[in-house]
Amino acid sequence: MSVRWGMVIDLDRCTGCQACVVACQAENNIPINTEDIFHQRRAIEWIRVERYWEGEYPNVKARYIPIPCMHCAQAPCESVCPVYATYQTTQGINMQIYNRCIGTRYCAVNCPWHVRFFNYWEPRWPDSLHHQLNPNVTVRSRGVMEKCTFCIQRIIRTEQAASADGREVEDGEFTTACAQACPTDAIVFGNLANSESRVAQMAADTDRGYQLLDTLGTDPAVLYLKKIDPDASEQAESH
Amino acid sequence: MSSHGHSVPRVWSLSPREIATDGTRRIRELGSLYRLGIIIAAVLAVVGVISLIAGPLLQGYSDRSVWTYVTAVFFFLMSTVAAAPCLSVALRLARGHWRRPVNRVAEIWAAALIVPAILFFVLQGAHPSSADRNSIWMGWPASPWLWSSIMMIALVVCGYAFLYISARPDFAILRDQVDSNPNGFFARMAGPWRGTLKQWAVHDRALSLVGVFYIMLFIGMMTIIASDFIIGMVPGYHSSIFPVYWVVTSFQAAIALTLVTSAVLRKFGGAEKYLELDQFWGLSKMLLAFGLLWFYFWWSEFIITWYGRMPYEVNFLKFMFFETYLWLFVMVIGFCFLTPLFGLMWNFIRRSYMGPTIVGSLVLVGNLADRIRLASMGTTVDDIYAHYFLEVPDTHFPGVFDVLLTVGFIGAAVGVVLVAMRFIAVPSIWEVTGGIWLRAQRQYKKAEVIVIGKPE
Amino acid sequence: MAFREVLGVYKDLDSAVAATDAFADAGFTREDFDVLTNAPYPEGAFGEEPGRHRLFMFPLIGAASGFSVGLLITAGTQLAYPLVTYGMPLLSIPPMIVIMYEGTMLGALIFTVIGVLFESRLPRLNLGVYDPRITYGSIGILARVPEDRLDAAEKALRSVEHENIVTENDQGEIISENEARGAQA
Amino acid sequence: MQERHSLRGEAITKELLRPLTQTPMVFWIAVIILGGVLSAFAFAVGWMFYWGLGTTGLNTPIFWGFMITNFVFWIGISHAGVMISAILRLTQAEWRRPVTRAAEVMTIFSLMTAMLFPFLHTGRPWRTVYWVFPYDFERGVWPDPRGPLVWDPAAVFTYLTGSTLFLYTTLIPDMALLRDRSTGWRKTLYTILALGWRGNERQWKLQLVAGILLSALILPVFVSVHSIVSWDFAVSLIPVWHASIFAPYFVIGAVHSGVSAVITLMALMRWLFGFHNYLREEHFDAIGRLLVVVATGWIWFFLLDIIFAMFTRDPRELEVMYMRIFEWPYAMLLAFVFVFAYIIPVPVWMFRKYRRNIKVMFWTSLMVNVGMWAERYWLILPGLERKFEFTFMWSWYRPSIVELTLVFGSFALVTFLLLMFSKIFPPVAVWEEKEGVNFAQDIQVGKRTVHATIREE
Repeated sequence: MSVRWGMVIDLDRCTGCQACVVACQAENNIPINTEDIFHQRRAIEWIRVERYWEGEYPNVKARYIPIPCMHCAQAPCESVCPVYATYQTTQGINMQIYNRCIGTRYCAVNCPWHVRFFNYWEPRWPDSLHHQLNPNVTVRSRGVMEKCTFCIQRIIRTEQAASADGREVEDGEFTTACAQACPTDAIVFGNLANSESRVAQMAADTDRGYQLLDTLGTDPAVLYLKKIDPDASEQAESH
Repeated sequence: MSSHGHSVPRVWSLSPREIATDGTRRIRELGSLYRLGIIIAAVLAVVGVISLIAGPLLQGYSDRSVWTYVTAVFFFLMSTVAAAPCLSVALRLARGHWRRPVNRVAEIWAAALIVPAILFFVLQGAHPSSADRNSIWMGWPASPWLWSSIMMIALVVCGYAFLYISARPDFAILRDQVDSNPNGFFARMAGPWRGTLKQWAVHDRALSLVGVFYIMLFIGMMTIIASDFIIGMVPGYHSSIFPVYWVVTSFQAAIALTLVTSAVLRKFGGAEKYLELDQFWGLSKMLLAFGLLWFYFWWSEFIITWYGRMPYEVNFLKFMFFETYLWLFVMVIGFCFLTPLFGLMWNFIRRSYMGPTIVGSLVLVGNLADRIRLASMGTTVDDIYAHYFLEVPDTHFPGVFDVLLTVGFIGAAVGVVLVAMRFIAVPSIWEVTGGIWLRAQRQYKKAEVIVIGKPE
Repeated sequence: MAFREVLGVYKDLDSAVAATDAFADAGFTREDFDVLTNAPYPEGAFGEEPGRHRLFMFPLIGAASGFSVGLLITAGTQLAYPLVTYGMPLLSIPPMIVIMYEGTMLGALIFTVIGVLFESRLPRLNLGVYDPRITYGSIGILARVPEDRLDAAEKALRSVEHENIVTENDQGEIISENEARGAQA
Repeated sequence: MQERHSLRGEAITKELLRPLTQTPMVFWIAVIILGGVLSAFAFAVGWMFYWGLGTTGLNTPIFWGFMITNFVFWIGISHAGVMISAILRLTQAEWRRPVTRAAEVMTIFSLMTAMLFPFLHTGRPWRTVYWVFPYDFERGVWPDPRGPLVWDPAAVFTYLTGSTLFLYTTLIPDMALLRDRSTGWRKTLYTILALGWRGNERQWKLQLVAGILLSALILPVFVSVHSIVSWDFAVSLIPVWHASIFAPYFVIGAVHSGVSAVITLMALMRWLFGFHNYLREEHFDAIGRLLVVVATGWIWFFLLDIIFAMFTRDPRELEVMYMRIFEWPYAMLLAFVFVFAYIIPVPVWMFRKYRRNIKVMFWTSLMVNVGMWAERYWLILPGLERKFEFTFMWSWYRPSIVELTLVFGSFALVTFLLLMFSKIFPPVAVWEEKEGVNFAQDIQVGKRTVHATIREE
């Protein structure tokens, strides 16, 4: 069965609680973004929640939009890499190979969504957190790019388990850390190529769906569902 | 590159007297071929005007696509006739001596500037206002019509002024040698020219000033044409290099035109003593360089668009190069780039009469094809107010009138130049004469050498 | 028959040309002598130099090989590692052209320089018959003649006022009549 | 009007070889100062390698900053040398003779310095070596020819190899000259480099043919190098970067800054080595005239770039354009670029009087390069600060002390290398000057004697 991993994010359900951010941080061994790092504007967040204010005081509304890597089918970051450190897998994942990466940072420059991050410093954790690191995920050294992998370690683990049992991966058998942590179930992960899957059905059954920056023609694998808002008819589309 | 004999051009052994006699003879005696040429050109011009009226003018301005071939021939004349004087100016600024006989051959084409100017004004009707669409005028009042027309008029006036200033010393020679009638044409044109040192100094200064001004006007006008007729008419055609491509390919066509004109003048115009291997060699080196530049500017646009891969860019590539006008484009790349490159990279071809002439003619054909392609692009996209065009229009094919008017107006331009040659000496008498003082043939021990003076 | 060299060194252009005349009078042709100078003189100043060179072949060979290497590397890499990037075709031709172009030019440049050295018969491990005065501005007439006519050549070179005559004996030793002024500038 | 020095033969050699034998006090002072800056440079490089790129002012999303700007700048400088010498050789301009050597050397050293910067700016420079020279198949991948950053080293190495060979070919006769008048280690060095040159007719003929042929071959390379550097930016999707005009725009900007740098260099050589008889006012005059044309061409491209970016009415393009034209600090920078690289120097160069004034030429040319450095910064940075509409990540950039040291160090490095070169190799081609003397003739026209030259084939 062909596979294209993808995600649907329902903005109507998103509360901006940032649980996905924290879950991702923990799952993927992302160094702690201290205050210092934020001041340097070098925070690494594989998924981030952007917040926009709408309207004038006192009628202010906060809008949230979680942004992970879009895993574009035609990703601008890939071709500019001189060393094939990032490329498209057959499962529709925009892969980052840390070992090949030499840190030209062109991929990040050419990413319209700003979802690629550079390790400016050697990553460090407080001693107390050393046993918290996920053993299935590489710790990236300084000088390489990193980005959301759609929790590739979970995909592989599930696939291995399925192939050991001689079956196919079932829909909903696993999910990414962000989707797992989302208290409102706003993030749904799955195989877009499988029309039976929940994510494909959500993508198909809605008139609220849109992709970020779709005019660039990159065909992102992350689909957003517009917020249902009786007051403001359009929002995130034109920020 | 390997050792070849020193060819000593004959022209440098001529005396000023002989040059003047030669120059005036061409004005005095008109062959039957010349008359035949004029008649053919006149017939073509009439055919052209009739097909312009019967074709596009009768159909009116509402459908822009019927104006495609009027636009194309206008483009072609701008890139050849109007660009040729620029070549003359540039050669003068570079101060080589080989260029002296070539200058007039290039700048005589300024006489035909009136033809593209007329076409330009006829085409203004097919031009929508610049409001609410991509345009360098940003919706200024009366744009683009008023402002581009002013530019065009300035260009034409400047071109004629340049030709006149350049020809003035020759008019004086002709006044004295051919037609001594004090109220005759030459006397009127030459005015009080006696060739005093002061007159020459003013003449030199004026010639280079007007010349530089002409180049600047030409580049400005070509930028406007490129934007108004092509870039602005293809929504999403996001290309800042196009005006440069447009100007550079025009210069290439101008060099080709000068080469072909030189060959014709050698064959029929009695100029074989003046337009010699040196001139063909020099011009063909330039043609080779501009062939490479053609590719460079095309490639700079292509690689960016190809690499961008945004939907409108993909459409644009299909439209411009790979689907709609594929065959025209293949013709252009073959004639404007591959022919000069593989033809002229050999010194023995560059240094001949036949080789550069053939390559030059092919470059002109390629340039015409390019202009037809671009004109067709500019007139066939329906919604010019959109940001991007998402559907690739169909290929636009010419009708009978289109072909006739293209040939007709090119013939008209040639006709105007033929008439001008009746009054203006080609090659220039004063310029060739001025060169012979600065060259000498000497014996350097055992070698015959050519010595070139560099007064400045 | 073995060829031997003899070099006459002359102070200025006029005496050097006179020496070539004397040399010609002695029955030698243009092929028999060469002129050593410290800067180029107008071509043919000492009579048209008969040598032909095939320098123009070198850049063509270089360009062809550079182009092939470029083609091999670019096409080979793309086909050997079928990784898709930015939805580009696996064999993307436009980027290949850029690298092939550079390869072509690099090949042409390198081969041209090799060609220049080869056609100039450089490098020369042994200077042979030579006089440092030449780089000080004197002109050398280098006769390269069959052994039996060496004396005639030397005599012709001597017949004009000269600064030095350099010859080569049977053992290949260089014999210089007047040693050059010290080596220091 | 062409002036002509009355020097002949040995006098030329003596004067032109002076820098090799005499070492003025200024030289030592310069070496000490430059050495100091270079040690700081080395320390900064070491510091950055040890701690990582965190020591720079780069951040997210401004991943490229001073180092890339400096890279583009030095690539630009490297363009003048070969352009000047190749174009002048091809057009057989007589005044090229004293200019070519120094210009070519500047090309090589600035190119080497330029190439240092993309290397330093990568996250893991030790792996970058592999990227440039893929030495094995073991790792499963070679560099991706589709990536513009692979075209870059291909172009720069072609250019570097080409111009080094070009320089060396024209250097051989001078090596022979030095071989015949030196002792000790210099003699050994020059003997090796002279390759047994004797200066026979065939060698000279080939030398001249090679000059033309190599010029013709290196010109297309020179154009391609900066074009490819510009494509590093232009093939990306970033608004205002994704512009097709970038290639010729960068090239002409490079010529503008590079030719100015040649003027600066010539003025310095005149002052330091006393080459008044060779680097004459007519040379400054001629280059000044050339620069007026180049600078005006550059302005045309500059305007086209701006006009056709706004032309599309694309809000993203307009956003960046607005910022770089009206907002602090880019508005200031733009004014600075305009004034320094065009508005002051070009009108000055219009006057023959000033073109022949070495001091004026020195300062204006220096000014152009300050302006052009700023121009590169102005071109590159704003696009990164406002890429797409995700305002959340908009940012600004301030270079750290490490980056500043690297930039200043690069200037010191090029100057230092040029000084060292002039101690070992003649900075003006001796044989070319002598060739000029051999080819000089006069033509008498009435009462005036016109300087003339024998036409080269």
